[in-house]
Amino acid sequence: MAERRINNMEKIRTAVAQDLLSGRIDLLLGWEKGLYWWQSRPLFARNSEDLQRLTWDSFCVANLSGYLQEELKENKKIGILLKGCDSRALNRLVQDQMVDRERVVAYGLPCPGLLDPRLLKQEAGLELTALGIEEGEDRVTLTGTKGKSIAREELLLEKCRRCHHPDPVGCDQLLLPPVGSREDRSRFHQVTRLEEIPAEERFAYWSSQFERCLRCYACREACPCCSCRECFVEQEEPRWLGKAHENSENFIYHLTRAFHSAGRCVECGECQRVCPVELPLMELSSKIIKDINELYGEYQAGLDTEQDPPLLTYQPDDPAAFVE
Amino acid sequence: MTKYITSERLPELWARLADRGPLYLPVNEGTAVAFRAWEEGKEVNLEAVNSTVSPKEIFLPAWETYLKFERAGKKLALAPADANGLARPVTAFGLRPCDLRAIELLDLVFVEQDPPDELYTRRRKNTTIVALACSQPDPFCFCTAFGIEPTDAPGADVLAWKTGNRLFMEARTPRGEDWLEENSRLLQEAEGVEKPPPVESADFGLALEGLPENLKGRFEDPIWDQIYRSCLGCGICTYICPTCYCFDIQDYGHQEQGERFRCWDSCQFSHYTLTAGGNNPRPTRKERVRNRFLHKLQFYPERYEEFGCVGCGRCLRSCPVGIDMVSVIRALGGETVAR
Amino acid sequence: MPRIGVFICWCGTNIAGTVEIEQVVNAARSFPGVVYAGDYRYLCSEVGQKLIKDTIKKENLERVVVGTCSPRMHEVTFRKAVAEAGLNPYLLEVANLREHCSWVHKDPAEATPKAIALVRAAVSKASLDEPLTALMLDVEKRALVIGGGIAGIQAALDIADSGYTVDLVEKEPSIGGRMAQLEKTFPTLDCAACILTPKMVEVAQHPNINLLTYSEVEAVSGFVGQFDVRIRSRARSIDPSKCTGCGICYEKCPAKVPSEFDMELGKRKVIYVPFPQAVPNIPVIDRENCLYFKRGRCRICEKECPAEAIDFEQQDEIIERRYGVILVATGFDSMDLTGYGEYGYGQHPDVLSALQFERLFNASGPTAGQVVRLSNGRPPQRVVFIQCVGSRDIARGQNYCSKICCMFTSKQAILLKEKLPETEAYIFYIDLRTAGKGYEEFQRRAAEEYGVIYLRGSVGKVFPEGERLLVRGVDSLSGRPLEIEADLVVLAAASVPRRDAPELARLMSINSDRYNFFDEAHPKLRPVETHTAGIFIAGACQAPKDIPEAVAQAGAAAAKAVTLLSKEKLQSEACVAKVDPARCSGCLHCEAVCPYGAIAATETEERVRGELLTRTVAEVNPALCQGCGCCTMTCRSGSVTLQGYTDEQMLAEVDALCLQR
Amino acid sequence: MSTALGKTGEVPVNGASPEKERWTPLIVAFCCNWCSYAGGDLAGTSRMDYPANVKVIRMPCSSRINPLFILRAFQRGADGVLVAGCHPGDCHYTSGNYYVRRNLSLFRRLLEFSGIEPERFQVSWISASEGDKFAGVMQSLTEEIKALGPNGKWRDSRWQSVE
Amino acid sequence: MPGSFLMPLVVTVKEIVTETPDTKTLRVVGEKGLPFEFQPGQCAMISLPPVGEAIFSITSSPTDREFMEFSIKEAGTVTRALHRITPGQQLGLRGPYGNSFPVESLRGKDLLFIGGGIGLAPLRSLINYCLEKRAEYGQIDIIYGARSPGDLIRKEEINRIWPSVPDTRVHLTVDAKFEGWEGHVGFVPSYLTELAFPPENRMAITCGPPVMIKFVLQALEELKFSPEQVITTLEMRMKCGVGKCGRCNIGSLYVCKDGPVFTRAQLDALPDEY
Repeated sequence: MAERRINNMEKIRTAVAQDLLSGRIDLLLGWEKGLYWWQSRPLFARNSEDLQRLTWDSFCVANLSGYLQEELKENKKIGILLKGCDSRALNRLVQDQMVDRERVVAYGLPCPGLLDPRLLKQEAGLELTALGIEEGEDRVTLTGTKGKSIAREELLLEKCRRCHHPDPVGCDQLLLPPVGSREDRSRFHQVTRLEEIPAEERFAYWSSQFERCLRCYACREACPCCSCRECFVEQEEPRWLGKAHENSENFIYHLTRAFHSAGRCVECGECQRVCPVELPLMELSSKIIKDINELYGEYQAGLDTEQDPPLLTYQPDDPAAFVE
Repeated sequence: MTKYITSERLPELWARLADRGPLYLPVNEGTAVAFRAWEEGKEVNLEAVNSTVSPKEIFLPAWETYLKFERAGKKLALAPADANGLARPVTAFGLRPCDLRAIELLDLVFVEQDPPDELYTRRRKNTTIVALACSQPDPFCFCTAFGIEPTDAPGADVLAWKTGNRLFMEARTPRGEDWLEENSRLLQEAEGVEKPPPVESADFGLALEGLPENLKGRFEDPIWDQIYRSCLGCGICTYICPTCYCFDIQDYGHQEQGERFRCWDSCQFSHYTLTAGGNNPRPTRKERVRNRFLHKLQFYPERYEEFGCVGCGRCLRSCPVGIDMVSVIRALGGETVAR
Repeated sequence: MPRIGVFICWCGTNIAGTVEIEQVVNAARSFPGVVYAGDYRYLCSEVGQKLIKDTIKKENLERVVVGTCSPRMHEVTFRKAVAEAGLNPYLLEVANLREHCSWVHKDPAEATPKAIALVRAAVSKASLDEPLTALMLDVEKRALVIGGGIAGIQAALDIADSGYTVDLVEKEPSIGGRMAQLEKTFPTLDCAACILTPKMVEVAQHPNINLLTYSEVEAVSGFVGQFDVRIRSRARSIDPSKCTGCGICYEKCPAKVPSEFDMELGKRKVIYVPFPQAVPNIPVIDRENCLYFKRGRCRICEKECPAEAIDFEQQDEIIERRYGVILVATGFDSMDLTGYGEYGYGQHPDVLSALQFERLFNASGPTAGQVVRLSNGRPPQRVVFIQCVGSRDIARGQNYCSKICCMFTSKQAILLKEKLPETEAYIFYIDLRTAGKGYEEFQRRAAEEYGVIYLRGSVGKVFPEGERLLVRGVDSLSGRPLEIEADLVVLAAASVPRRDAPELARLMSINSDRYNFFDEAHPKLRPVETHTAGIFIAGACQAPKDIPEAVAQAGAAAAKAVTLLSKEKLQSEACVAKVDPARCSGCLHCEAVCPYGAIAATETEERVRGELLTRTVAEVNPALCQGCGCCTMTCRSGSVTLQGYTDEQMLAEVDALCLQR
Repeated sequence: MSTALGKTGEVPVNGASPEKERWTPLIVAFCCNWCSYAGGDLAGTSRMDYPANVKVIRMPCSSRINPLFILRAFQRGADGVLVAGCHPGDCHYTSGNYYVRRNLSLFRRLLEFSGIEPERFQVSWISASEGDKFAGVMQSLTEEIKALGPNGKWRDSRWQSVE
Repeated sequence: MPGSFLMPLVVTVKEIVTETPDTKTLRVVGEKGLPFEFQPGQCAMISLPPVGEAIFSITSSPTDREFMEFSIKEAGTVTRALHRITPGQQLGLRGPYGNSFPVESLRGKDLLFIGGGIGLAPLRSLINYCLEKRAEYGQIDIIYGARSPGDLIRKEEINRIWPSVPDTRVHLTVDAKFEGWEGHVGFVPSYLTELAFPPENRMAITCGPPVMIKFVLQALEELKFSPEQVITTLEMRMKCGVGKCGRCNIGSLYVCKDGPVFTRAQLDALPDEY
């Protein structure tokens, strides 16, 4: 397994090195290792030295497509490594005319699902630094002081547990063999559970979540669909929303943010992943996706760029979720 | 005089303290930990090293209203808002030594620097702080790099530490003594001389000596071009940080009535320095990231002769793109070779 | 806060009977920005309006709020009044104290606080009002009529007679349309050509009409008063200035193809005029079928033409012209019946569509006016007409009634009887619809005088039996199955929109119904207008209709067009959407939903780190925008807002209404 | 003021109280100018009767709505919100309400998902000729919301109304 | 009183002067005349709830005891609201904030004021202060420019009052030619170079849009003014006014508290981020 990973790494590096060093691309967006083995962070590679730091492992979680808009102001052509979810984000950005696809070389990385450091820490406690992991096909073994083997699925990030499209779509090049679609996974499990509880409890649930919100807007900044130049949150004229962390203001922020992603959300789950206080933000966008599917037909943003986004079209005999 | 309480009896202590006034302590929220007002059913976590969000909001709430207004025709009436949560004494329990140091740093701004900030000062004066010595550092801790002793908290009213099943407590200030006295019914005297067990240092091998001076001429250092790149421009680092204190002032209400409040703000937000005329001295993430780190490592030391960072490690854990104090200090060259 | 004046109307006792006016006035005085509050018995009266105007001047008012009847009633009146006092008319807000308050709430204790709340909301909104100006648009004094059938002809003549220049565009080589194909018209049995041809000639000779046959509209942009249209005038391969219309060319032409004009029953030459009375009487060469164009050899017509008018090198001409109005009269098609295999259409030569059958009567038609069976050239003994083929057929065709079939079938039966009195005529119908002047009488004549047999029922199948056709159906009155042997079967095919109607609708941003008939702006009150200002519709492109209706509609549309053309300037909607380019990220979702095509991408420049970059943003064309605000719903960042109903104003109204419980 | 540390500014909660009998809900109705607002006018012209707690905001088309207007109304103390427009197919601007139907269907479900009673936010198609429907909708909306009681969930704890 | 330094006084707008199409001057009074004492160059926070607060330099001289003046250019939310008020409106006011012009060290010197557009507002406080104590200061020259003649503020003073004071000269310029404008045409920095005042015993005090200041500082350097002879006043976004809310820092200094008045020498030691 470890060997395969090294082989994979070489394959990836060789492929992108060719393009970067030949000048086909000016910049490669990838990942490098962070402080610890369970942290990988974005890498902006411009030369072969930078490429030495390039990494692809189970912690390369950041969706890099969000950087394209800014970086394209400074670079002519950019190469970008994309997991399944990331590739849908790129497609979505292209569809919203935020990114000129011609100026992007998309390298697809079929993704086996990434591991959640928070869960690893729960397993290992403060000893995490002393640990390592060995990844098998379906299992992950903690090495070092603990010798525990855990099913990979159990250690996945929440967003990966419900991912249906681990293989990138619409890329110029797939750098690794596809892992196959995972449509057997349940995407709306949590949403259904919440739908079923009484309204009062549901409100209490969301209240207890939203009142913890720091209003750091990381969910928004990390979201590849949030491409407004000035979010409604910041606007002074009109002032849609105040800055007080009042509960109703927090509700409005989160519901509106989710609603603004209606028809756009590519389910990359970055909103939830980056949230420092671990708000279950994916459930909001999942709810909207579920409703779109139920009412107006299956739509998965970023898969088919030719398909009309559900809120930009209609059928005269559309159903309504209210008594007409 | 050292006193202690056994773990089983802690809930009794919480109930008693909460009876006296708001009691803030670290509780579990999912896998996150935050300082919350204690109430029955909250899951207190005294093991966690460094709550996800810092306890600064006990003194600098995320938002607080300070005046009310009314308008009729052309008339305007202003009145101070009732100060909230200050009627009864507050206990802040379980702050780690680094958090304590952070509060001392906030004091420099809000109490020492003229004019003192009444809102902050009143909360500070009204609160008894029981610090909790660390027994094991988190992978992200690097407080010793800033000279903080993980087993001591000079600024606290009471220092507590855990040894086995016992939570020892020792007063550090007269207020701490009073506090211990008030709760003596629940506490037992320690038999011998008890001290917090030593803890290994955590500093990531950082050498900070001379760093502020070193940074002086490096405002335009090209390294900043690399450091900021992956920044999302969110406010996580500033909001979880124990020493970040920026705030904004905003009005709420209608033409006829309403109130004015202040709330946290973040130097990472694009609108933070944007003037009404459209000028923005820190127009991109680059300037904003640079300002934040230089504020902690150069500007704060220049103004207050202390580093503006306490090595709590929260940004190392929570930054979603790996821009953290240790990485930045390393990038700036502040690392010893020895380690 | 701007200086706001509030005027509360008693409306006699209509408002004052339920709402305590004094309380409302007093409350209004305390609202921020209000410098004057007063009331009057009838604010809409001359005296009431004068009060407003005088107070605006005296109090130096910058905004006006009136608490009166519904704004749908008198908003225009009061806007005019404030404008006369020198204020921009859009600095007025109306609180609806009558229809929405005093008339629906009987208890003054309830109505009065509500009136106060409504006035408060109007004041809040008014304080954010900005002056708006409608654009004054130039009107190009030229009309475009698309379609040269009877509707288009009539409309073109009417507009031209009013003194405006008209370009009449017809796709075919000649104008005349469907009516030119008809032998006679119901219920008068006039000869169609006799009444149509003079009009066609009039068009050709009218000094204000510029006839563009063999031409099609390719692109339309712009807006009412200033439509920019690109027209392709296809090469006729004949120099019209030389052609004398002598007809030698098509006499000599060796190649023949099925004639469209004769519904493919007969043949025409490859160089041809569609029918003898064609206007203009100038042939065209059908280049697709011309031997010279296909194989490079022939050029007989060129050799034979005494006027040397043949020009094989002629190119399509592109005409780009600006028009003030466009009138669409593209007519209808007879439904393609290949889907109706059970009637044997397309399989048996004696099964004809009604329009094909019509051509048999015509002296210049495929049979030179002989009504015969095409299978053997002999006159039919019995003809069975089947109605509602395609029409009213929910399963396969068009749900609607084609409206003209009952009448033209009766007409054809009468023509048949006149020509071949011995021949039997059977008509299968579902319902007989004869509403129209003289129509019922006409149908009765067919039955009673001519002995046409009407059978209420439907036909299940038509199939050959020996030399004849067996028509198998049901008499729905008696419920008995029926079998009739026939020599000819005539199918009353549904009238459907022209095949290219959807494309044309798209070009012009006008709406169509589910069948692709063009939609009128309002089914009752704006029957000849479309949703796009300045574009009108007439004739069967809107829905199936008979000739008098088409002509009447054409006259109405022409009148509307002339009204528009006669204006010096046109005032556009003032409350239109507006994009803040600094905020707009250019996702163009607004463009996707705009019903008027009023939003388009444009480039804006911005300085990024000292470099000037261009980026795409949305832009509203205020001349096209009708002010619905649909775009605002799609815009997450509020970059596009609707003037007169800005986001700030809407929020202010919400706040104000909620302030008072 | 409230932070995650401690809640203050308690909001009224649902439930029976002596006040409740006298209490009338505040309902904000966003009506399109061409159909629903005109329907309201017709209700007036026909002297129909409906509760005075319904207050109408006029918009050119129901598609001028922004979910944030609805949220704002709740935040500022509205107990119910209605959006009313032309019947699908009859939109004065041809297609606005078709988009509204999709938009607000999803939004309504999201609101319900967040724990708000779905009765509090409704959408209705009311034509200019349906004065009776206008009055009927206002009547039934008021009754439904009266049965639910005041909306405390969404109200900003700082918002104060005047009498 | 909780948060007293954030607590504004209620003041009343006595008079509003429309200076240019986008600039108005508000004259405000407190309950007993001047709302508070201040020094030339200091700022105050004006608020009109529920729109919010914004900081403005005080345009009037402390020697003016009748009212306090603020010249306000319409730019953002607050200024837009302040442009919509009418006399008699009450506002919130707190201050004074920041340091002030060093009136003591300017004493006995020739003064060269260089202002652009609304940048005259803070300078005017000092100009009137010096003119009030005319004998204490040397020659006074005021270079003032705007985009167009219509954009020049305080027309009465610049055209009539100031030039009539002994040893005081006003040099007006506009960016481009305009009909009816017979004065100098050109940007402020180039006019400054043209006028070429010698630096001896002279202090230059400048305020204007950032890009103007940049070129004025350059021009002054070319005219051999030392960094200590050049004083400018900066504009940043501010909220608290007392160096706590964070946003107006340049390096370790806070413009609201340590500024807004800086000498060129002080600025040179700071990061270029204003």
